[in-house]
Amino acid sequence: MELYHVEMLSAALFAIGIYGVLARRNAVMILMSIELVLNAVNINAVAYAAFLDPGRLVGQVITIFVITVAAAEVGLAMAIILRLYRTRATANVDEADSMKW
Amino acid sequence: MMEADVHFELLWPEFLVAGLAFVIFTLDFFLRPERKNILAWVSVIGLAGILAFTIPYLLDENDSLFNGLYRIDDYALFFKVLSMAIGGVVILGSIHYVNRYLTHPGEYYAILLLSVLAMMMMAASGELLTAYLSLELLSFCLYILSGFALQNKKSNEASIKYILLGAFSSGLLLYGIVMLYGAMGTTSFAEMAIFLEGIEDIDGRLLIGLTLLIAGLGFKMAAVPFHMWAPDVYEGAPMPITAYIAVGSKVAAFALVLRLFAEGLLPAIEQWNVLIAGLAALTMLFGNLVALAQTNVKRMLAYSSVGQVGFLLMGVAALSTLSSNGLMVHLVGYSVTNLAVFFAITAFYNVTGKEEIADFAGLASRSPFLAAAITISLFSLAGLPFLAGFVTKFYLFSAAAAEDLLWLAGVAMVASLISLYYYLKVIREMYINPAADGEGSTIQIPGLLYGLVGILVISVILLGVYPDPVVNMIEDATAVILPGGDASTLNLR
Amino acid sequence: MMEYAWLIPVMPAIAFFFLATAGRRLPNWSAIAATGTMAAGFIIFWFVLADWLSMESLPAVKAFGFSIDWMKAGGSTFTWGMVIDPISLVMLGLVTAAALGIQIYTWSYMAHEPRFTWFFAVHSLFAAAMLTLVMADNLLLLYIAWELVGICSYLLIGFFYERRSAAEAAKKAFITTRIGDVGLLIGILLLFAKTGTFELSAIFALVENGGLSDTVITAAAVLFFLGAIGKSAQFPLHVWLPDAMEGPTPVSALVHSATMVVAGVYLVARMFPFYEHSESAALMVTLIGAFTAIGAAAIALVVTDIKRILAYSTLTDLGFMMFALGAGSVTAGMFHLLVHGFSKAILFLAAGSISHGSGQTDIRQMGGLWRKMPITAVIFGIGALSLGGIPPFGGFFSKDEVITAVFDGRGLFFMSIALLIGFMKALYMGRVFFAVFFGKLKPENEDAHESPVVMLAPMLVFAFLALTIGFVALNYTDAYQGFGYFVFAGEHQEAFHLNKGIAIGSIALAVSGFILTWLAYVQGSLKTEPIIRRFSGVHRVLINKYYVDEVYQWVIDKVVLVFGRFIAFFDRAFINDIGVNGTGAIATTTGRLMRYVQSGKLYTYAMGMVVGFLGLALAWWVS
Amino acid sequence: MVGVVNGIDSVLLFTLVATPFFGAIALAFFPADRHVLIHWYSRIIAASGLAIAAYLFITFDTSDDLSKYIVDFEWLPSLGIRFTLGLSGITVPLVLLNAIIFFGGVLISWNVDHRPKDFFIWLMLLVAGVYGVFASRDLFFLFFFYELAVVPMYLLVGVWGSSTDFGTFLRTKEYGAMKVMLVLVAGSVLVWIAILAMWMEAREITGIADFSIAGLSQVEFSDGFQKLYYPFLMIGFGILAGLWPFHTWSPDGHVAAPTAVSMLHAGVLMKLGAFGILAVGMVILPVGSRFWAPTLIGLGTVNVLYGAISAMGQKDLKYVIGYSSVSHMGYVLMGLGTLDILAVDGAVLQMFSHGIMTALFFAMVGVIYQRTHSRDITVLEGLGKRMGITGVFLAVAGLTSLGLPGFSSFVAELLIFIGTYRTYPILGVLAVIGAAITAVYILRMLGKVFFGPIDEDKWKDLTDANRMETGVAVLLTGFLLLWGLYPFRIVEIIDSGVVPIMERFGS
Repeated sequence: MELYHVEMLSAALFAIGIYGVLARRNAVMILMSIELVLNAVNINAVAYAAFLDPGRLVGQVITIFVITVAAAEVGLAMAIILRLYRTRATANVDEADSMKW
Repeated sequence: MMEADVHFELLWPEFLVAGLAFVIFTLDFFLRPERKNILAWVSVIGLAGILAFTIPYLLDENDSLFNGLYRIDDYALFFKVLSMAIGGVVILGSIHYVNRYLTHPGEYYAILLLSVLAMMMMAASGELLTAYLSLELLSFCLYILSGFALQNKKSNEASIKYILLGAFSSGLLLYGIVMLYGAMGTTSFAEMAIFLEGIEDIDGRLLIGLTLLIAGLGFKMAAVPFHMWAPDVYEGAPMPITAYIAVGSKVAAFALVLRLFAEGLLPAIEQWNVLIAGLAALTMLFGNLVALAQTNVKRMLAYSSVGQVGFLLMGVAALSTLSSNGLMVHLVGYSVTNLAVFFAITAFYNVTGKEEIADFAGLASRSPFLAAAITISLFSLAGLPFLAGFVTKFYLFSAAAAEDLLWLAGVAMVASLISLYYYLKVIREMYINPAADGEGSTIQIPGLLYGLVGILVISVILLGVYPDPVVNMIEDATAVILPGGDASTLNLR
Repeated sequence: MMEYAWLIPVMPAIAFFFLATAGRRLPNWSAIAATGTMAAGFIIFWFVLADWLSMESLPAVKAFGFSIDWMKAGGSTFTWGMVIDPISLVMLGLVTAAALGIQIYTWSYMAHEPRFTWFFAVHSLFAAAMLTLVMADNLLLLYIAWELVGICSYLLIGFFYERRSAAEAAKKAFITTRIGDVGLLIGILLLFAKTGTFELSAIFALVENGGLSDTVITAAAVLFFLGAIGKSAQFPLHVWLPDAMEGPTPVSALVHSATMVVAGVYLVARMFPFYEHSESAALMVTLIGAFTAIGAAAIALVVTDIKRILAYSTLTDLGFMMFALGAGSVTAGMFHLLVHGFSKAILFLAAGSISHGSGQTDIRQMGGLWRKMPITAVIFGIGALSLGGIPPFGGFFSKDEVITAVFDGRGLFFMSIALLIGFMKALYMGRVFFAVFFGKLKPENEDAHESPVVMLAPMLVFAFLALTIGFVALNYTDAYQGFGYFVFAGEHQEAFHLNKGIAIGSIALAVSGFILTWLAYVQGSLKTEPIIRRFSGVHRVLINKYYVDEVYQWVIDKVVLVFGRFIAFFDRAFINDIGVNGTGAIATTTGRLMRYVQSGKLYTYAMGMVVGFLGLALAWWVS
Repeated sequence: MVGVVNGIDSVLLFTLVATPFFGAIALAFFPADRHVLIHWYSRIIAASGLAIAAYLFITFDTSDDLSKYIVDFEWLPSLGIRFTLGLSGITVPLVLLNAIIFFGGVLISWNVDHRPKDFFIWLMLLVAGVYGVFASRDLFFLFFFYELAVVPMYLLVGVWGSSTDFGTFLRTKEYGAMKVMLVLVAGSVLVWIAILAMWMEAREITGIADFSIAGLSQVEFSDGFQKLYYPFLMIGFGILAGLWPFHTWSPDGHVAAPTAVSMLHAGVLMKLGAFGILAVGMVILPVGSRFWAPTLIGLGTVNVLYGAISAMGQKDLKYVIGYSSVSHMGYVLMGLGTLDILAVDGAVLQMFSHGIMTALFFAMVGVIYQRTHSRDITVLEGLGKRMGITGVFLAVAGLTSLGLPGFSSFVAELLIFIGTYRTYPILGVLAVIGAAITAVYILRMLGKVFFGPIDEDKWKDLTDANRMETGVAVLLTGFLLLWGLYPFRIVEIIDSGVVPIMERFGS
């Protein structure tokens, strides 16, 4: 298994995530897609750490931080999405377009 | 392989701000609702105290903790001071608004303080992951604050757009960081510089990494085309928070960007300066042109600050001692001016609850002070003399010209000419058009806002009349991140 | 006394500033102030003349002048200077005398005018400017005075500005002369560019010793003559003078017959060296002079308004003078100028007293008035006979001088033209004279009356002058050997010489002219109607002044003003609304279109970011 | 701030610039309803300025070196910006001009009763800016004051101006104000670009960051650079000078502006442009200005003829005068374009005398408009009977503008004609013809408005100019006559300022 295999994998994941963000309308699904992007990051980080500079833990540290931050982010996002649901009775972000132009 | 002796005592300011935030959280429990203003005063006084402590404590201190992760130097100090000042001003300006429109003041002020902490860290971080973390901290605070008007649909919409896009952008940013890590095997600015010194051409990883980095930071700075969240968030967020986002997050973002590009990416400047220049031109033109078509004053200011970002990016594109001075000078002038105009508008909004440009008709007779304040600040934003904007723009554009970016400076001048047009439309409403029927009543401004706006306007004028002290401070700050040229080698007579 | 000559113009100037500032408060003083200063100037003139005549070695002294620095710029100095020489002395005499007399006349003529003071103020200013003009020793000062007399004539013609016609006439006069002045100014600029000085003496020196190329000399001569055409109302810029009769009669007498309109003639005489050295320019002067004279005389034969008849006769005489100058005789020109000045002055003044006494201006409404106003009749008669060229009146001498000069300078053909002009002069003078004073008195003129003494006195003086002035042509002492000798300060003798044949011929023509008109308008045996009917076409053309005015009017209305309006429209509609506003519109429209990128939908924003990132990467990759 | 102040004269110069500025700030603290107080205060400020300017003018020693007028402070070292004031033979008359017109404008504004406080504050700021531009010896501050002079125009026109409906088209005061402001700032953008370019180039050549005119004029800019950047200055300043085809802001601005502002606008503001071309462009970029001189003089000729002809086509008094200023500024530009010393002298003198003349024009038009509420020359007729004084002074202005000897414009135009004819004979002829066209529209205007029968019952209670307005008119007329009859002194002063500039062109 070469580095670029992993890179391809993460790139694919990254792309899928972006696609999800662009294609999905439901806030939760968008959040999920963002999670995909973050996981692509994690994979890359670990891979680079393992392949390029073994011995240092930078990649792993990055991964851990990303996971933590992502968790917090999801929590916060969920809370706000709840507010959206409260005020608009929907989680569809397209209906939240009162501000434009 | 960390050194054993880490000078944690140098982090006192950060600790104190964080502590202050938690003090507010706890104090919130023990106060009856009508006494909540105490929280604001406590945090302001606390910030002032920390400010007073920090300046002498860290002045000319030059150290880097966790081998280069976290910097303590005049540059960081400058932005720490600036962030705390901005935070204090915003808190002061918020008081009446909070009482009138918002709930949960405790969280409000505490989170504000945390965001100040985040800003301080962003300016100080010397490594990508640290930068990312502090950036996320700031973002989280802003996500919450922008949605703080719970019952307000717009506020909520703003925060949902903000957080989703913010998360997305941080995804991009992270991917970029990791690519860079993969390409250079490091995430610290200093080592990146050393690496870039070594190579003659950049490979795909590096390219994608840098692009994603620029994209992610572009989102924070609200540079076109990563700016699209800005107008909606500005419009939806509570007025003081709009001011805070417009000023604070930009200051922090540029603090980070400037340090990153100066300490990390300077060796590859030929690679990216054209891109940044293009981004800058695009940003300033788009922002100002679209602002022409706005009818909501907050939205108009949002686009105008997007345009301002274009000016600031110019300083990055022409990165040199002179231009980073210019960037920071303009950043300061921009912050002061924007705070002035936003809180003048806040005062207006507190009374009338209106924020369309047309609603400002006849303000000159309803409240001469507000009208004058808004006029002066807008003229300053447009870069007219005797006001901060004139000097700072002149400085920034001169710097760009000095780095052979005269064409960009020309574009910037045209852009600020366009901006003058829509600023004048507001001034026309206030001075020339009479107030709509039944709205001729004079506007009473609370003494606090009166004083705050007054002080801000005065400092706008002072900055415009005699900027030399500020410029000197900034030169010291720049000397740290760009040791290449200090004022003496700048060929000054 | 001669070093005080500069006081002559300064005197009326003082009067002007006094009246213009303090005049409103003490109106009674206006007449005294104006006339007093004028009289002072007149007296000074006589002393100066005496000095001049008493100077030994007269031939050596060409001119007596002095000057003051006016401004220094870019290394060159501009001076104001005065010069006394024969030509300026002649003009000084004419102007001071005429101005003085006419001001006295005006006392009663304008007595009931509300703007009495204003009249005297402008009158004094005019006198000052005219005197400066004739004494100027450099082109700059000459041009300044030239413009000032122009504006004075504008103000005086427009004196009754409540009358639309007067206002229009004033405007017409000023603008028409201004067109000529363009030529004059360009001529001055040309000379300054070539010689670097305005000094006449210096320029003449260069002309004499060939310091200027012939083309320059000719160009300058022609340009100066353009100025003269405007001021002296030569064809094609003659149209303003007849209209100028809208002004008060004293103004017509002084400004538009005796003095200002001859400024052009004076200019040509003054710049004579140029015409000596440029045959083509001189020929141009001759032709235009002759052409104007004949054309105007023909009109004078048919129009019926007394002042207009006089106006056209003025045109004729001006043309006549130019004719003489073009033929190369300054003497004749200046002499006729002098004589014509007084004769025409009394004609106008008399005409004024006629309309003052009878209220008529159309000669068809007059007739037999000599019973009512005999003195006026006598005076008018003197003037008419003088300009008609009947000996021994002054006009005879000058006319004869001119014809002789033309014969010497231009030969037989032009002389015959001159004779023809002389004959026509006699015809229209006779016509107006007989038609007004003889024949039967019309009933409506029963209560016509003679004018008061204040008006008659100056007329009588002028009449005496007109009667006698011809004799100054003759040779009396060694100091004064005739007018020609005087004018040329004895440089080359041009004493008065009577060419018998020409004299007899011209006398015969003049007398026959008067006899014909006597037959037509008094004795009645010669009927004019059949002639008019016979040449009705010609008559109509003449009555309508060859339609020149109509053509000009059409050009102004349909070309100049329309063009102006078009440019004004173009400026607003294109340069402003499209050029300036368009730019703003483009900016606002672009903004209005671009804002729709901001759809409000989340995914658009995300897409924006992705596109931006890809675009950056692509751009970077390409670069 | 390390700096130098050389003696009493420089102190006076500084005071001159500072008086209206601090005067405005002080006025901000006046009670807004004490109109009489405010008016008298402003008059005193203006009068003191006039006194100082007159003193500087009279005592100006053309032989002496000018260092005694220098005020110099370090302001922003890191860019090499210094606050430097100074005088020269060119600026002294213009400073005096500004003082005169400011004084006249304040007096003529006796009838401003709508928010007079704000009005005079902005007016003083405008005047302060103009003083500053004339006095500044440092490009940054020249630009600084230049913008300062432009800014107040917006509110002065927008708030105290008047909208006019011309039937086929409408000119609102908002439109006029917005246009004046934007066009002038657009011009200043070009100037700004040129200033930065020169600064940058000089910094690379000499290694010294320096905005001072004196310093930059010593720099040997390459020919290519000069030819490239002189147009920025020429057009940028030219816009303010009403250079064709960027002139339309001026007539529309006049139509909208109140009297005093029109006086300052045409009297002084437009002069800033020509002054900039002369004192910045020609001084710092001689090669460029020589290269572009034919263009400048060509455009100037277009100004002269185009302005005059379109003035013929106007119905509104202010449009007539507005376009006549376009035409007269054309003479100034021509004079500058010839690079002939006489013509440049004439151009500066023309700036002065046109300033006074057009101020007189607008003052009298303001009188008429205030009395009759009309500026339409097809409506007004025969006013001379009721408004004799006004008529006389309007005629004085008119005769001055058609170049009648005895008034200062004649001297100026004569010099310009001479210089132009010496260098470009054809254009010289065109210029003279332009003066003739001027006569046409001026006399047309005077004839229509003041001559002819008056509509007795319509203008029954029409009053003439009052003491105040007459005083202003007399003041202005006095200067026109003074320099017209005996220009020796002012020409001497101007010459002393122009000669050193011309020496750079070796003429």
